[in-house]
Amino acid sequence: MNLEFTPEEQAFREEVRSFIAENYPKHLADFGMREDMSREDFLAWHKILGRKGWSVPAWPVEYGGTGWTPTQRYIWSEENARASTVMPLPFGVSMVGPVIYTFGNAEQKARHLPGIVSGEVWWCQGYSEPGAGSDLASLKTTAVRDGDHYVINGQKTWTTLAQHADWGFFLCRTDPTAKAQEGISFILVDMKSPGVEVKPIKLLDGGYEVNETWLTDVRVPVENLVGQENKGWTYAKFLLAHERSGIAGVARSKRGIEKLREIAANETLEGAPLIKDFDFAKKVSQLEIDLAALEITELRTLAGEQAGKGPGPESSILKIKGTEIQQRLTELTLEAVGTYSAPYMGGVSNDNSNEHPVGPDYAAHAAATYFNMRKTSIYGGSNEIQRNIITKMILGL
Amino acid sequence: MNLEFTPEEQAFREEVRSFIAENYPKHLADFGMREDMSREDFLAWHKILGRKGWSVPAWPVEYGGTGWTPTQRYIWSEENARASTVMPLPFGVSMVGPVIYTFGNAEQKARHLPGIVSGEVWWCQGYSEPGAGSDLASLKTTAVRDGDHYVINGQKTWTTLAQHADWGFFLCRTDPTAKAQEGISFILVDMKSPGVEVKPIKLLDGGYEVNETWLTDVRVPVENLVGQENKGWTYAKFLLAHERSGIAGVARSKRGIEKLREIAANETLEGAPLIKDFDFAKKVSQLEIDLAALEITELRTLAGEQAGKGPGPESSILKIKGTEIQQRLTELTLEAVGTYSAPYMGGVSNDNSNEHPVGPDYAAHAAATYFNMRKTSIYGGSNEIQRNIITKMILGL
Amino acid sequence: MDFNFTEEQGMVRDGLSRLVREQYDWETRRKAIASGAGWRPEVWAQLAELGILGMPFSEADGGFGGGAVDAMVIMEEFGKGLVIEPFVPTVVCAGGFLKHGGTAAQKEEHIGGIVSGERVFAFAYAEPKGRYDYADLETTAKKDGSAYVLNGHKAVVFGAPWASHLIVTARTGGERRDRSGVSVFVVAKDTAGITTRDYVTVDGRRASEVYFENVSIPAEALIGAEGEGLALIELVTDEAIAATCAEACGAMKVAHAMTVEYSRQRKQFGVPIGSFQVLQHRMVDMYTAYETAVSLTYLATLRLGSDEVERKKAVSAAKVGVGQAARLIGQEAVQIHGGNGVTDEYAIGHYFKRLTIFDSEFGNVDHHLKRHVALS
Amino acid sequence: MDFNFTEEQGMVRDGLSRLVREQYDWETRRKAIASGAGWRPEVWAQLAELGILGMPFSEADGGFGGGAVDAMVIMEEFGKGLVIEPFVPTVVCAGGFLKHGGTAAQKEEHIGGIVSGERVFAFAYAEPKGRYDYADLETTAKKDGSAYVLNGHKAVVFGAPWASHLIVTARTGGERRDRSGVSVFVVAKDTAGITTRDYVTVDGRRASEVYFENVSIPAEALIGAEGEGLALIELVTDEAIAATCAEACGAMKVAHAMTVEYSRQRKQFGVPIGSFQVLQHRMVDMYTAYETAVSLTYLATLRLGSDEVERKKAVSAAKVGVGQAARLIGQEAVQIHGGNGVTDEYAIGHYFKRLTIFDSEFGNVDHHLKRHVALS
Repeated sequence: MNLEFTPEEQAFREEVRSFIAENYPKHLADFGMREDMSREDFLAWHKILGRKGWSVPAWPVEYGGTGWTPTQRYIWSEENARASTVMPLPFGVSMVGPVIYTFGNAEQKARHLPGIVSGEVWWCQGYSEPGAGSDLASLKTTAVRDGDHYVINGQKTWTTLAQHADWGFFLCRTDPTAKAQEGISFILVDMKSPGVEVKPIKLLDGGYEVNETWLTDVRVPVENLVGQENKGWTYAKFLLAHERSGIAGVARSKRGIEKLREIAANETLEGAPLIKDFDFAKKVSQLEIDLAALEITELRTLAGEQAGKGPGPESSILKIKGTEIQQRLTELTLEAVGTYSAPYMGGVSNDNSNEHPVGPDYAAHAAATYFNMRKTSIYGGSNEIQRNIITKMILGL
Repeated sequence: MNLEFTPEEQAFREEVRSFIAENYPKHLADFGMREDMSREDFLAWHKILGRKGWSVPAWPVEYGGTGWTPTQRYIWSEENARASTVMPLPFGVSMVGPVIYTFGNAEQKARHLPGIVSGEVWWCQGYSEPGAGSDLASLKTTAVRDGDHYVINGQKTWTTLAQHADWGFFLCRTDPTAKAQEGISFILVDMKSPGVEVKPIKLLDGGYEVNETWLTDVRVPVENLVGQENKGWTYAKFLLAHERSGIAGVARSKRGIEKLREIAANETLEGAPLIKDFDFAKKVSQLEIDLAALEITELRTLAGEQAGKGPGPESSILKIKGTEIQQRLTELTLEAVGTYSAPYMGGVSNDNSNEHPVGPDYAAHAAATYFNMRKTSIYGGSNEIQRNIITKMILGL
Repeated sequence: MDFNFTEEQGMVRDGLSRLVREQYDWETRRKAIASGAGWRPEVWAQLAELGILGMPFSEADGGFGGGAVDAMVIMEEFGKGLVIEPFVPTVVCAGGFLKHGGTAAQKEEHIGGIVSGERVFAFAYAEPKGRYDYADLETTAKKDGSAYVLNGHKAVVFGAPWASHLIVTARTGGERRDRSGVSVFVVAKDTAGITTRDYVTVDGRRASEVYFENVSIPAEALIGAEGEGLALIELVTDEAIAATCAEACGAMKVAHAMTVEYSRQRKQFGVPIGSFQVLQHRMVDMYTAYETAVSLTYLATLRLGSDEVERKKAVSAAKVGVGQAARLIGQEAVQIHGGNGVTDEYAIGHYFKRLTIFDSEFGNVDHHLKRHVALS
Repeated sequence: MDFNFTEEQGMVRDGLSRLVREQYDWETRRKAIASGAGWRPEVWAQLAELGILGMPFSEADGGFGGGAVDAMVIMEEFGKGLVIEPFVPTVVCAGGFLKHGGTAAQKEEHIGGIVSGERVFAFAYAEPKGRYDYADLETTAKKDGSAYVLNGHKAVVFGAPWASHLIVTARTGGERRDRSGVSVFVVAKDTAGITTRDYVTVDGRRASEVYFENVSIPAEALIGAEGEGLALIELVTDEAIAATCAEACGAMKVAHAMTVEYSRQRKQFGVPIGSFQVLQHRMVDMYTAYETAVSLTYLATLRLGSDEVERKKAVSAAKVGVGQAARLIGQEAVQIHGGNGVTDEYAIGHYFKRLTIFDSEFGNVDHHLKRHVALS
């Protein structure tokens, strides 16, 4: 048991750091959590990584993965967080990609995986429905077989960044007589299909990053069914566990704490830098301690995975603690900026004005980011659902 | 709306303060939360107050009450807390007494109330059973009618200070076929009856203040039934609401914070008094703020009672916040004494040694008191049960 | 001791409650915020008509002789409807400075306009580097003959876009952060040399950055004694804190009720989410926090007339306790609303935003816990 | 990076786990605590036999060449059984001082006895007024020719009633609380002028007040350089903290498991209380706190060999996080056990008591959060 990096790992870190320094688009530097970007901005780094062969590190090598050890992947995350890069979006890379290479057929793999690897194809996720949030399995969208097609009808919601999407993966009910989790299928839908309509939802920070997606008589070829009909719940659960494992966001939160320290060094309290105030500094130290614990917990989980265990219920702990830390970080940032938390300078996502901010730059989105990040304890299986999972799977109650 | 006392109220305070100064037994001065006392010590102040006519202020005047306004009762509590007096125990004064004068018959009133008023008769409470804690209504002790008697069999637990008790009030099942809360009766038992056996329970602080009480073929005259047979649950609920309303313990906690400040002024940190340490002082201030809020909440509730509302579900809030503050107070005291929290100097109740304490006097029972006070969120209807009550009665869920 | 409201206070509450319910519906509020003006002058006129704007002034000054408890009753109702109109800057702050520090001439000049609704004030005290210290001022007022010349930059002046007049704090002497040397002025906003940058705030109000460049004002603009303004500022802001706490209590009450109601309606796993014990107990904790906030707001309000230490301790206690309750209730209300809680469409998010900004007004939880410690 | 235990470490764990399970049952422990001796020398002898007492010493010094991770494995098992025998004072503390600061002669003199179980140590560092500051010493050691003369009073010296020897900190120069002027000595407890008052501690161990009155000790009793002892004390206590955190993790693991099991057995309202969602989520939070504590204990243990700042930060992080977890888990375990949780009969209360006293050992949560801030 040790925390040291081998000389090979240190060399790898150097390689990664140089590659980022030389190749990362200058105009997207230090972008942080802002998302007011064009489709091209979102995909720029993804495409560069795709050409380098580094866009999907965790995938099996045969589909484009890098074959890196968990330690290398850890280094990779750290270096990207250090440079605040705009990372490939998870919908293709961490969600539908693993489902397709694990459960899809050869044709589906050949057709869909390369676009994810290269960053050419933008995916979105059609899981939640207005009446089916935490209780995902109560979804009502139907896919009815009609010859060589499914005809899909229903309404999805919280489809993140669907406004840019080329393809979506949807959970649809294919057997209306089956109970809850049975009778659901996992279907890939071309978002340009007639009958697909995407309407933005304005969020409380003022931005638009999620949508309602309406499907009206959308005809989808049966070959877009992944795995077996009515077995979609299995793939959905697989995907959710995968989604959670990345959700801890340790490296990003580390960078976030650095930024918080910079802000607090610039703000003043009683004539001295805020970060010299013991009361505030203590909160930052507590957050660092919580994050240090989460980092080791994630590394222990990774070590378990390396030893052959899949992402299990431990990932629920990573989700809970990771989002608590992310939210606390935005809360402390809001507190640090004080008076200038009040002016509204546009949302976190694509609604912001181009005006020069009132007050310091770092204050401009502090409140919006705080508001926006409340979502993290709600989405990806709410933190209450995660506690239910731990109750069942770890406590055995 | 105002917080001022009238000249009459200020005069009343002076009267009370003088009376305490002149009449309170010197050897029991500033006794705090310790309970390692003889039966006589427990009853001394009660008997003095009985003679003065002040032992049961909240009772109707016809049974011995004082007819004080809520503000006078508030002043009375404050002055007793200020002097850390050993107040009359609640089992007679706040529990069985109100049940008897509200639901008992004339004979019961005449027989039992005077002994409670004078402090001659010591009562204990037979509610909980080993299998029936929070779920009080699942109790199994039976009282079977046999001529002019009930024959009681069963086991009660957590009977506080029953080792000194003359009489007990017991919940017994008189109709074994009825469901849960029905079929329960409220019966008064002479603790000297054959078949009553009291066994002390050692608590984790090392002391003995509660007991297991075994009832084996105990014959009790039917005239000891209070109210109607099988309606005991109504009286029990009435009693629990009464019990909760006193449980906030505001005046005692105020005095407790004063003592905590004295301790923290005597302890040192980095060469200065601990109370000058901002970190510690902040916790004390937070506790004072919480207590100030509780005090006003209690006064608002009292004002509501004065306006004719009985003690309602609001008393559950007083119970939750009051016990949280009491526990926090013991936690901060433990923290203040630091290193000397470790030596074991006997429990809070009657198990202590007569040795001179290791370390300062105030440290001697800090840990034991902290351990002991964990009970407060468990007894009198656990704080979880109180939250269930608020859910139902206030939120309407 | 007495915890009852007077009959008159009950009538004010009922009247305001009706006004908010009938004329301050959610869609109208939303449109007003999005409009160019950003508020509803017609509501302001109605408040004047109802006597609300004159409530806290003495009858001799043209008001209705109300006190701090009346302001509390009014603000609680405003909080329930998230009313954005500038009662605190105009009536509580400017009104407070005039009442406690104004000369007869200043009262004569301004109070009538406040009571009638014609004069709207903003209180320019915060500065970019001053955080929550009223004495940490870079804005200066230099004596120039019988006049003063103001220079400086005031940050996030709530209600300034709507104001005709400003109350301004500035340093007339001493060093930055000294207790002495702070003075208070009343200034017409259209005085030469004052410029503003106006904007919307995240909780739907309007505010300005206010810049003073060699703004010449007459000696009569000084409120109270020169250089002795800090005690007056502390008194008036303590009154403003008590009022703002009452507003937060109103907002919390509604946020809690909305959440309980949502939990009754919203079904998941075939049952209302309000049937889940975990959410029940969390809503109980929200309720308990709300009751705590109300009690501390009462305490602060009733102690506004006590001696300085008692007053400051009670006010700081309230700002701490209400701030903590506001955070808990805001966050939990959103969480229990789930995805809908983070949308612009649902009202709950707007209560959350108002309750968030509350903490940064007149000093946050940490600031007031420190003040409480210093006074203990 | 590597988070796996070696095969040897696994064997040590299994062996100790068996020893605790088979020979450290609850009734035997209770009797030992109540006995005159207050501990079980025969268990100590077994630990020596198993090589546990020699684990962290180098083979050259007569030990088995283990490291901090081995100590962590050992302490976690001790924590699970609430083992009271003085491994930390003897092996981690005295052993640490000898390893890091002892001369060849001192090692020769003492380590063999520790490894064989014949010599038991206690670490006398705390003082009545010193709180958690190792330099805040009133105990003095004055040079007298080639000897030192000790005077002072050491507070709550854990394990002292069982010890043959003491490690003592004392001031040889400088002012109270100075970093320099602190020295460390090894002393036989039966040296003339040493008296003790022995007592039981609330978590079932034994400790003493130790009084030194003109105790003359030879120059060879000094460990490390005169007046330069503080850095050594900080290193050794950091090691002791990591070990104690591991012990707390073991105790928390059992306390959590006991609570889950109790919630499965205990019925109220006709169902196991473990079926109530509120208790489920609270037991989840206990579990999460436990996992956090384990991770921070790993971090501290693996950073004991890092540079001073890294080491201290990691150790303080662990003492903070483990302390917070210990409080949460201890209190919640008792609460979920209900009335039974506050009795002496149920084991859970004893875990709670141990976890409570943990916080005051080698600096509490506040102390270490301050140290973390100072190093950040």
